[in-house]
Amino acid sequence: MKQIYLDNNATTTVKPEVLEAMLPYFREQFGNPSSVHWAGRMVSGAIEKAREQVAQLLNCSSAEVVFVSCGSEGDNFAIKGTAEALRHKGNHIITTTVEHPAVLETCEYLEKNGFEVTYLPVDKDGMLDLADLEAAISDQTILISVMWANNETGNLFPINEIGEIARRHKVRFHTDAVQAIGKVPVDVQAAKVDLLVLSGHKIGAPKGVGALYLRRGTRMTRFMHGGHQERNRRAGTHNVPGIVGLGVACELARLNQEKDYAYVRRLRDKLEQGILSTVPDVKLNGHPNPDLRLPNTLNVSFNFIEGESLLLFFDMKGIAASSGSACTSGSLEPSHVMKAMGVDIVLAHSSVRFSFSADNTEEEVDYILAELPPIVQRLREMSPLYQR
Amino acid sequence: MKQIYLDNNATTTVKPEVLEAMLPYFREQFGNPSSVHWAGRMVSGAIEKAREQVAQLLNCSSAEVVFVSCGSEGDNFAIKGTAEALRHKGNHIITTTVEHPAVLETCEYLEKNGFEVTYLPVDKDGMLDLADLEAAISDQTILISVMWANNETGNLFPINEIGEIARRHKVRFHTDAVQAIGKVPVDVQAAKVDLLVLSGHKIGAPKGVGALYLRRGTRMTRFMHGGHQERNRRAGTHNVPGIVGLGVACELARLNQEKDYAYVRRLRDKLEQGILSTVPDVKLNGHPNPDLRLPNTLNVSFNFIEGESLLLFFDMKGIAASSGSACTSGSLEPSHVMKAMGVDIVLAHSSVRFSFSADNTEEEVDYILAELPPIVQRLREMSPLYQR
Amino acid sequence: MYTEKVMDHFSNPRNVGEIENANGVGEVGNASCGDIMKIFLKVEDNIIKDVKFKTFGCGAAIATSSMVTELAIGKTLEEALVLTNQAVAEALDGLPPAKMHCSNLAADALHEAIKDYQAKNS
Ligand SMILES: Cc1ncc(COP(=O)(O)O)c(C=O)c1O
Ligand SMILES: Cc1ncc(COP(=O)(O)O)c(C=O)c1O
Ligand code: FES
Ligand code: FES
Repeated sequence: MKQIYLDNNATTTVKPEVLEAMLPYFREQFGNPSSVHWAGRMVSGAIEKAREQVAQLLNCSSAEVVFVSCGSEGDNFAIKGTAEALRHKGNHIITTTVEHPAVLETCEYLEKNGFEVTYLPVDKDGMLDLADLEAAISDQTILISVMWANNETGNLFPINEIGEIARRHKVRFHTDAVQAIGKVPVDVQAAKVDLLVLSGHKIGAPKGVGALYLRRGTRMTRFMHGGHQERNRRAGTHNVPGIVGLGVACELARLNQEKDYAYVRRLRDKLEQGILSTVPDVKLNGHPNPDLRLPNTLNVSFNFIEGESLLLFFDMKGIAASSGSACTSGSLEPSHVMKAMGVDIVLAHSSVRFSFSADNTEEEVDYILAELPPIVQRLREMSPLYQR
Repeated sequence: MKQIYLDNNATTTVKPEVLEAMLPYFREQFGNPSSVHWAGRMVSGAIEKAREQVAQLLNCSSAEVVFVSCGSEGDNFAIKGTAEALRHKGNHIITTTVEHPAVLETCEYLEKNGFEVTYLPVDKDGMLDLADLEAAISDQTILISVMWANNETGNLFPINEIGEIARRHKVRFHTDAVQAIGKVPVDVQAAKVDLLVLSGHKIGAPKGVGALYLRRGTRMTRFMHGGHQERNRRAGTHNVPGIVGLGVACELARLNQEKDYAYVRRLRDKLEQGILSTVPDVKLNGHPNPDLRLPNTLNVSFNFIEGESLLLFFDMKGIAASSGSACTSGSLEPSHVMKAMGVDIVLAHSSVRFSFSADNTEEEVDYILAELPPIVQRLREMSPLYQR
Repeated sequence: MYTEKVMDHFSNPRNVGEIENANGVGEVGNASCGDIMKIFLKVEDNIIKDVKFKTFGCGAAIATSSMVTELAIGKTLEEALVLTNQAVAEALDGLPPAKMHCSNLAADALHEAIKDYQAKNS
């Protein structure tokens, strides 16, 4: 059976070069980098090399990179660590309604603990109004947290402009760049961000590792208390193979992202145009200008059909995609992102996300374009909402 | 050059069976277990199998096992999650002066946030007085946190008795069992613990994964906010290969721990007796009764010599051990465990820990017993504290 | 973590020991911070003819002690008094940052020994 993986925003396969670089660190070079003996010394250099590789991708200094266990930890650390460290200055945080749960639920938790959070709305294309953002800033505002790219729609937020505004108002700026890394250029200096989070498993590194960029001089309360690892910023024995893998994946991203951008963009555009031109009653979710979305992401609603059933039919054809349907996640509400964009409830339930990597091929797109219309047609014929 | 690794309490090499079980989950079965398609389904079963393997080792139900990223995260989660969930009931926590920093620094953090913490002292052998413990319980006490085994001395705490006391007073009981797992039997039912933490890299699984046992019905505030993974108890994409590896390592521990106990105990006892009988001016740290220590751990002070310089000389002979010296960790204070036991300051600085695994051999012990006395002698001759 | 020079001086320390009838002795540090350094001097005609040390401490402490003895031998007291801890660390191609404050005391021990000599001979 064909296996066509178009869910690279959920997770990616580990790149062969990444796995190869990691392998020696499980059994041969297994030491704890905090140890002074040969077993420790063997690996402490590897950690610092990986730190340098991450720093180069982000255009920062390696001392500003803190390794964490995943994107979610990075977001928890960035937001809770700022909230506690700056509580004496204010209790107001600004974020958006379309953040990942790692940001949203962290903010909701802080709301229960005396913080006030402004959740900026987005328009029907999923975009922010920067005047809204600037108007929301008060003398109590200690943090702006806006994602670099949205995981569901691929929308790119105007991070450089937000960085400008934050800097002008002397407010700390955090961005969840988990989806942007490796897909579009990310430069923490140009963007004027103070905190940035990335996650390994979205860029061909393994699951279980991520990094937080922490601008020099940014005061934070620790999130993970304990040992003195990571210059006292994050406790816990280093995940050496994971960190080595993350370093290599960042280096590969730096070398290949321009080429990959063009490649996945071509595939995505072909699928996008193919679906929009051959399947009736579909709606593109996200910004209509493809330049304002990640090059690899396409989110469309197939009206009258519930997303999970579409995914299951796709799956029978070997096509792996994901949906904003409530039913796939076990929650009752459909995607909060679709809701924030004001997408009609039926359309929200019927949204499907295709997310490419450089491993996908044009033949796969052709295959999907051939298989998709009859599936959609078949499910629509089952739907009480559909009238031919 | 010989390489003799006697620092298994710091970290262990990944077991061959563990690495083999993990390998397919990096590139072939790379899916996100939260996904509904083939790539997700392939791996969700693997997570549940690993959960069952952990549960069997601990004698609990698999629904009570939450995967986390390391021992430190487990301790942070257990303690902060309890503190927040039970704050309405009280603000008092009881722990010991000899816990790992993941517990101690978390408690110190809570002290800055309105909690009161009793740090129980230990005697010169590093043991607790259970009458002290019981006397410390007040109607404000919400948590007792006592480690199962101490990482520096190997001392085993009377967990079953503490569980009794906690249960009798209806106080929640957490134990950091990071050092006990795989070395001595651990049964959460017999011990009546409510929360227990373990870490993969101490038992032949990789770094970057651990587990928290959470007794059914134990109300906790989340530590990692975000997605709905782990039944809403811990956000973040699952570290699938790490979790698979942890499962296999727990299964191996269950099958082998009795045999391994006897084996490493014999090696450790031989080294212990050899050092105590051939090197003058040494002091055993920890309980003199070897039954009350982990079978793999030996901690001795070589009077008049600073620990780091001993380790460096050992290292030149290929022997990897660790020390309680301040200077190895970059902090200014020597081991808080030695301090808590009232060990004289010079002896605290001169303590060295040897920790075995089942990969060590009797020849290695013979080699150390031959190499060690001249090194000690040479360093003593450099020491201004030593008088022949 | 340590440079080759540090490891060389640590594993083959120069001038270890005591001088029988030293005419200057200096000691710095204390056990609570993990470092004790003792320097013994033989001074003739204002020149350091011989130096020996004894040290309780980490790799850096032993290496800096050894290095300071090498640097001091043959120097006049005035020259030796301007020798700094920083210069000792530099002669070893540097020390890890965590060790700079804690273990880098060898020049202080030398200065103490010189002051001891000067006090006895004035
Ligand atoms: C007793 C104890 N608790 C907790 C930890 C922390 O575990 P980890 O390094 O996996 O965070 C360790 C090991 O360093 C330990 O020995
Ligand atoms: C935008 C965004 N932020 C954060 C995360 C969380 O990352 P992780 O799964 O590594 O915790 C994800 C992915 O799930 C994401 O897409
Ligand atoms: S349609 Fe079945 S769970 Fe929502
Ligand atoms: S003796 Fe403590 S750092 Fe050198």
